[in-house]
Amino acid sequence: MPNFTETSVQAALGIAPELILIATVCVMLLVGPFLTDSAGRAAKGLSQRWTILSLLAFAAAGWTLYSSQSSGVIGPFEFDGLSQFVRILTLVLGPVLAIIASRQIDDGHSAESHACLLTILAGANLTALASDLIGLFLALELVSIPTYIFLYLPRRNSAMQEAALKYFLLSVFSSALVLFGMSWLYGVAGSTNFAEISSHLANAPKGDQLFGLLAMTLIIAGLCFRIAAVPFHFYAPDVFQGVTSAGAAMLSVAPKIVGFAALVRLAPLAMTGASAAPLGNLLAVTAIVTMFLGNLLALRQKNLQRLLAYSSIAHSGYMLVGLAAGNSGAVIGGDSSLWFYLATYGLVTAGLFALLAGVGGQKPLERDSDLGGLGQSRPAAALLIAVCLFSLTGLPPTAGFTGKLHLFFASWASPSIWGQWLAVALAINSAIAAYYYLRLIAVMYLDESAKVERQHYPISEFIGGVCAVGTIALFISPDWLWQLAKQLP
Amino acid sequence: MTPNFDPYLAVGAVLFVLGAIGFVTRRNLIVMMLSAELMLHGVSLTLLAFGQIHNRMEGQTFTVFVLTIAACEAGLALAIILSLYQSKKSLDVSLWGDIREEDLPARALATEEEDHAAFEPAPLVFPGLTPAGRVPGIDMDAPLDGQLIPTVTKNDGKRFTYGEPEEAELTTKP
Amino acid sequence: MSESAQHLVMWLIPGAPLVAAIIIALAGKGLLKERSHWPCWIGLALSAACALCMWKTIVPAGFDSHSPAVATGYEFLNIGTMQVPIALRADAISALMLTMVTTVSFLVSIFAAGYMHHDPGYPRFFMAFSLFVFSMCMLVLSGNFLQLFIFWEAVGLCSYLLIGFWFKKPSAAAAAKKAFVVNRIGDFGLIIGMFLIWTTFGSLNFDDVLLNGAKIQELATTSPGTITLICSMLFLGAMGKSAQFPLHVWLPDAMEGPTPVSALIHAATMVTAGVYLVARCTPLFMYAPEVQVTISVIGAITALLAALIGLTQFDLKRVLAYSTVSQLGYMFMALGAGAAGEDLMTTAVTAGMFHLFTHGFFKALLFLSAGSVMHSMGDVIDMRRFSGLRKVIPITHFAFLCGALALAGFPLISGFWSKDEILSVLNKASAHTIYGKYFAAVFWVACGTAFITVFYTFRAYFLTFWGPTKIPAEAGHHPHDASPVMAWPLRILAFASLIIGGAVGFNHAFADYLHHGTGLPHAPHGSFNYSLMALSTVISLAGIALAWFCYVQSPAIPEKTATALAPLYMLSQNKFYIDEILWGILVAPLRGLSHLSFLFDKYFIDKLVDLVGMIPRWISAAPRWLQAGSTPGYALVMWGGLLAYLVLVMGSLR
Amino acid sequence: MFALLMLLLCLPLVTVGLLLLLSKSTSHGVARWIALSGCLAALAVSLCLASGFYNTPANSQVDGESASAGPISPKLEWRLPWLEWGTSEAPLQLQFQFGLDGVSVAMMVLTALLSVSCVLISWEAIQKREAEFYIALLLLQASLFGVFCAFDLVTFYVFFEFTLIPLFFLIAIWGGPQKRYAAVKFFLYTLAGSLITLVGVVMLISKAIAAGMPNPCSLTDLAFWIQSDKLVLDTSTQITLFALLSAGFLVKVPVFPFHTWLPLAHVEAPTAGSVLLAGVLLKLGSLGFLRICLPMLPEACVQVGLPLISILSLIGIVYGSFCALVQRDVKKLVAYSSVAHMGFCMLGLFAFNVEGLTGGVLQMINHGLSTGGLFLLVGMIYDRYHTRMLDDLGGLASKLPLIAVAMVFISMSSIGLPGLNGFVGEVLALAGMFKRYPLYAVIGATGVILSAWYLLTMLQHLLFGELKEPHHADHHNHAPIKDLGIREFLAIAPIAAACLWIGIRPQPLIDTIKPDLERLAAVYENTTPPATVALRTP
Repeated sequence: MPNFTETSVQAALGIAPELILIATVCVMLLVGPFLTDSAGRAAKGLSQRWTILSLLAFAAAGWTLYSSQSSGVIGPFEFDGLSQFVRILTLVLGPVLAIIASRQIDDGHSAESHACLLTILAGANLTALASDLIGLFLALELVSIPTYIFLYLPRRNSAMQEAALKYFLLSVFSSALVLFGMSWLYGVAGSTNFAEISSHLANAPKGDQLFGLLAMTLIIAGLCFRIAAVPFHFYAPDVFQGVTSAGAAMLSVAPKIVGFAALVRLAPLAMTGASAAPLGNLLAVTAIVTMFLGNLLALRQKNLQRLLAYSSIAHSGYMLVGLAAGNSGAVIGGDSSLWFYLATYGLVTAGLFALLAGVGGQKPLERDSDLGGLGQSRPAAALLIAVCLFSLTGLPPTAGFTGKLHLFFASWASPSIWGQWLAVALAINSAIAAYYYLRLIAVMYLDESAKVERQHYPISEFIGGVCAVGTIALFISPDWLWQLAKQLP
Repeated sequence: MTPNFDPYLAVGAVLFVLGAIGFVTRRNLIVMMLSAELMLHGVSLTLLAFGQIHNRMEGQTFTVFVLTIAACEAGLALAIILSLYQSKKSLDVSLWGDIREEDLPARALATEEEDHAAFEPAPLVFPGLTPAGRVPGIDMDAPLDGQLIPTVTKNDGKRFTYGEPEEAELTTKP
Repeated sequence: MSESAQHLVMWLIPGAPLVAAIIIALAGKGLLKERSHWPCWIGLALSAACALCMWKTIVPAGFDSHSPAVATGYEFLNIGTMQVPIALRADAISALMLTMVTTVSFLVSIFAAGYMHHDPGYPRFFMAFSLFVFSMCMLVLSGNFLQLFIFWEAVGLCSYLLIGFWFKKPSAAAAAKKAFVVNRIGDFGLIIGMFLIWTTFGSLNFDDVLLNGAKIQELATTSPGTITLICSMLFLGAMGKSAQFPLHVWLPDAMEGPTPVSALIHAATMVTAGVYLVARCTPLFMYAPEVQVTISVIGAITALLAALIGLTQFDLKRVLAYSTVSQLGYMFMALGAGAAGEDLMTTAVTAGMFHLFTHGFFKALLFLSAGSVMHSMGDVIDMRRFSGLRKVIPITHFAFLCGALALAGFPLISGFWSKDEILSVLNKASAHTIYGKYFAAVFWVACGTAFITVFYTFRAYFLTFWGPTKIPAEAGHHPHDASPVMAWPLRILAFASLIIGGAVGFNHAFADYLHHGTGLPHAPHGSFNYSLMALSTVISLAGIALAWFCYVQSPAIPEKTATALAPLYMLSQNKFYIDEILWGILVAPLRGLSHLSFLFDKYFIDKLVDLVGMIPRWISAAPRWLQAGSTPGYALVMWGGLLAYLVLVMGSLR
Repeated sequence: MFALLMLLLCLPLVTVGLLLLLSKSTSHGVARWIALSGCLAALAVSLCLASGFYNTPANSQVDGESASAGPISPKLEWRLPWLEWGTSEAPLQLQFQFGLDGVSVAMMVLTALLSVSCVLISWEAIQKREAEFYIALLLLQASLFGVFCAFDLVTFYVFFEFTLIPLFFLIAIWGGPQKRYAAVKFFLYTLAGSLITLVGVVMLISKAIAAGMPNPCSLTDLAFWIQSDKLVLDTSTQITLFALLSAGFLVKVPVFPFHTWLPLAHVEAPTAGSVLLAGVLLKLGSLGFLRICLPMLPEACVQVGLPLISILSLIGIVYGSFCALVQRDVKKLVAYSSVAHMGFCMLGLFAFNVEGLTGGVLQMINHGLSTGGLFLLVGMIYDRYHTRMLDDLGGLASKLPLIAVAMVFISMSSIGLPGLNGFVGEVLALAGMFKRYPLYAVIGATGVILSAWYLLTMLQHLLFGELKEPHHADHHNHAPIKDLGIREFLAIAPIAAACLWIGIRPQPLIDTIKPDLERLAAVYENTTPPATVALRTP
């Protein structure tokens, strides 16, 4: 057994990318307040500079990740396919989010905002890295707490405040659910280490298994809040509507990564023996209900971000299909397809929000009618937005199609009784979803221009465009991503 | 002899449930926050009890972290609540329900108005000494820096028109 | 004749008109204009010459070996068991038919050059005309059912184009459509018959089907239904093309086309294709006596009905049109007589084909004469508006008289011979034990019809050419007789009408030639039945006399009769209301059904689709109420959700 | 050859790229020249491809046991790895598989030909957002090329779906007054159908994976495995698969109760959109049946497909004709006639014998030519009079003789007049069905009468009789109404020529598609409908 120092060093080396991010955060938080002019106001252009620093941090983290060779369980961290995948995902999506945020946050709050963003992403990585309950809990909170700040900081109007408040209160509530579940899991298993919990639960007496099951239900319920699954999704539409597009982009990507990372880590712990079926049912039912509710309610939305919130709920439902399908199915593992889907979804959504933010400029797009005439006034941006929307619909030739295809295969081949019904529900929902995505496209191309002079954010549009093109590229050659996702289970 | 830890667990669970109930039923932001804390403490108690049952330190460790996090959240919460209070001059959570599905009827306002009175803090009355020199101004509405913030000071109870902020509502303070 | 020369000659028969049609189509508007008839004339002349050559040398060369003359073409379809070449195949039946077709076409084309002069669609006319001759030749020369069907429809197309030649006239456009659609009903039958033949015999070649006597006989014993069905379907096709009751309605309307067209297509050639088809398929029909009886009976009904309608028509062309329908009925009567015995088969076919042959000449003549009348009367065709024209347009008068005599079966003139053969074969058929009674009835109908035919033909003749000279205003002051280019075809056809029947009928030359046709059993010559000849002589003379009496001697009689028999007169005048009845029982219900279908489509199916599309929106109304914006409310629902989770998990534990 | 094929697939995309680059900066009207040259180039390449295809001896590319004997074996095929699902021990790969067989070559040439006409007909008609219009058109062309040469389920599905997007834009932006409703309905309806198909695709591939196929989405391999009993699908599975797979195809064809999007889409679409929609897109449905359902699911096809689809097709033939008969809008009339004509196509395919299959495929091509041509002509009339209503128009033959000639010609081809293309397809389709189920063919043949009825009625009202023009036609701001111009002539003439050529000399075309269809028909050789007999002897 390696001694404590050695383990610490190794663990620190292992999580070097996250440490880099956190170190950058420290720099930002410490230096930020001092970069003021004589009147005490933030220097002009600070936001851009912090963005560049963030990007550098992501680059550095990426580089360290690329060169790190940690594997296996080191201390409280588990370096495996899942964590690797999540870290790559966050480090790819991070810059996109940072760029979206760069123009949406005033100079005065830019340091804190970027710091929060970096923390959130580091937290997301740590969630995936966690190998015991405490680490997991801390990582989750490392995501949650900066999220509150990130959402609250811009507070341009009372809607933003309201959104932040709602997210905050309900998030605390859901954290409590997760914690209570964790405490019981600990109580049943006598350990906070995942491996130990798993091995204990597998051999535990029936009563213990029952308690483990209940604890896991609580945890799943709490995590469902993160991924915005029904019936814990209520915050999502209101919060998305209130916050900036940077906030919405972050909310639609980061908590999903976190939530699914935690779910993928935790759910299998209790899915042994008699507990497997109830949890499978739970996930499957949640998946179906989430899909349907998200899509149905999205049909009626006029507010863009609210619509995308429901869309994000629906997509959570799709991803839950992967989780519910499980890994024992066949060639196409549920988790792998889930992560593949999540990656494509993250790319597309981030790209979409970047484009919307870029097109909207200083006057953010709110109603769907704000998109009117975009096909003529901004043809390139409109085309890219359309690509993203088609990808969300799941039409070829976009990565959205590939992702959905994997989910179909995973669910169809799943041994669960729900498998094929999940696939059918997925198909029905894709059809329903097509309607509202198509409506947005129709608005862009068919409606008259909204006649509002807008200043654009080219950099945001650019990164969105990169994402949109990326979805097509990912469709054409998805294999590398799939190989990454395949190593997950 | 192993002590019976069931009461601890029960109390933990009760605390948790009570917190949850409070969270749902109370409308004062601070009380809601406290309810959430109560839930966390229920958890802490449970963790501690289990730690004792299993005779392992993880429970205690976990509790320490939970408390830390709770403290963090409390600090953050109070900051946010304070800021919110500045906007509405009220702590009623139901004032923050303007974002919802479109076309749904506005929430019932009659009872709310009554409730307001209870939560409305009494005006601060300082002792009547005339201070020397300038009063250290605590401008409640002062922005943190020169950005745009809403200075809506009263809520007339009507639907908040989200989306098209009127110019009049926004003032830039130097 | 060397084989390649033979092929060339055979291919020239349809080829020359086709080339003419293509030339006119390409160059007609720009280059040829008023000279558009030349390619047509040359093509048709060449075609006629080659047809005569074929008739005279090529086809008889194969008589001994019982092999038809064949000119290979190209592979049209070759897929699975559907192997269809486009090739030419001529036997006696085709040769005889072609001779008539090409000669008459050629003559009509000459006439048409005069008749159509100054028409703005001059090139178009000759293009379609040449195309028609091409199609007709291909039809007659085809060696398989599919090729026959192809050109069967192609002649229909040409007929459509030519009926609708003056397309600005709404009646012409409507008539063209009617002709096509009614013909399609027949074609429907033909195509089904064709499929049946294909599935039964595994081939569509005439030689494989019609000469495969063993297979036909086997079929007749094992599944007589099949063969009956095949024959009925083929006959349905023939009914459409040859305007048999109740599908005859298109033919009178087809008179909207230019008169040469009526003469050629709707009297002499195309409409006889049905007769040709039935004659061609005699080996099949032999084993479906019920169908043959039906053919006879329908022929009789058609003949009688058309003759009765012809009695009261005042439109000269329509009289002739009904006469055509009636004569086609005659031919079918004869063809059906084969039911009365195998030995009668060949005689019956001969009779039918013989009548087809002679009818082609004299009916073309009659139509051309009518056209000539029309031409000089300034396109007036109503017989009430002119009379006494025999001095005004003597050539036309002479021609018409020849045609009328031939049609009336005046002794020793062509119609006499052919009609006599028909009566004779029907008479023989009445002796048959089973079907005799039908044929007896048909025979008497034939006699009656013959009489009516004579009467209305001469009614038309007398009304037009006798009586006081009356000329409509449209004709101008000096109505002129046919110009030479119109007159010569009339003269030639008149001559042909007078002698052709006798020339080939008197010495059984026609029958001798026809016997070599594919699959026709050899039968001894029938000798002339002199009593029947006497009967038909009496009929024709009596008819002429009655017509003379009614329309020349005492012109008041017809009117009196008409008023006396007003209902019957109206019935005949209005064509027995068959058009209206068909409209009522067929067209109107189908149109109504169409409207219903569309309403069903618009208001049911489409609305159903929209309804399905609306379902998600409706459903989505419900859960919105949960999303009311209140944070504690959300927390409460989350609690509820948690409880639901627990219930679900606990519930599925058991 | 592969380079040529890829060139054909990429050429429209290259043209799109050029349009994106050039059209913005330069003056009005450049876009159409670019598009025209792109389409002409595509036509040239497709012809090269066709000639190359002819000159390739059969079975020139057979690797190992790969399906040379299966019901689907394209003459040329290329496989590009897409997704590696398996492990090194159990290889499992999804591939993009492109191939060429007779049907695909024929359909690709048809697509290229119609595209040229589409550009020509849109020359003047499209004034707004010109470049974008041609971009959409070319994207549609590219996807159509793709779908015809796709020989694996995923590639097929991908292109099949993608066609929706450009066509949606074509209808939605350049369409008529109800364009939004029409476009959305078209999109959602067909998408909903094809999503069910996707479930079927997933199910089929899953079965193939379970059976251990190394490349489970390859159509050729699937057909071969099923044929050689390596992959056994029992009857109930087959029926489920058939129901799922056919859903999207039924909508696309469209077969009777699923057709209501079609008239709407046609009426609202711009002429070019209608031409491609009717000419090529509808064929994707029948192609789906031909490529997927028929070879993979013989038992289901015989037991369920034959009775169900044949009857629906028959209803479609009769009902579509009836609906067409009462239309006052010419475009709608032609649209309903498509329902009827595609009924013939389906009837032929579901005869399962080589005659019927050939007829069905020919009908696909013929319907593309004749209905495409009709839509072109209707578009020309619409360009002149801005109405398509039979009540407003009449006797046009005297004013527009050449258009009238073309219209009569193409209508005759659509009616199925022998000597023109329509006949060959119809007669073979009916003959095939007659061999299988005589009664169906008899009912189907009534469509021959009805099609003559409604189309000739249309001609009678539109072209013949007294000249009747809408009032505003001769008013000031309209150019005088002219007959067929050179550009329009060039648009319609190749189609008419193709109609005539196929009508007179169909055998070369039949020879092109025959080998493929013979192999397919061999699957059904010993079936008697409705078969309770086992299709394969163990």
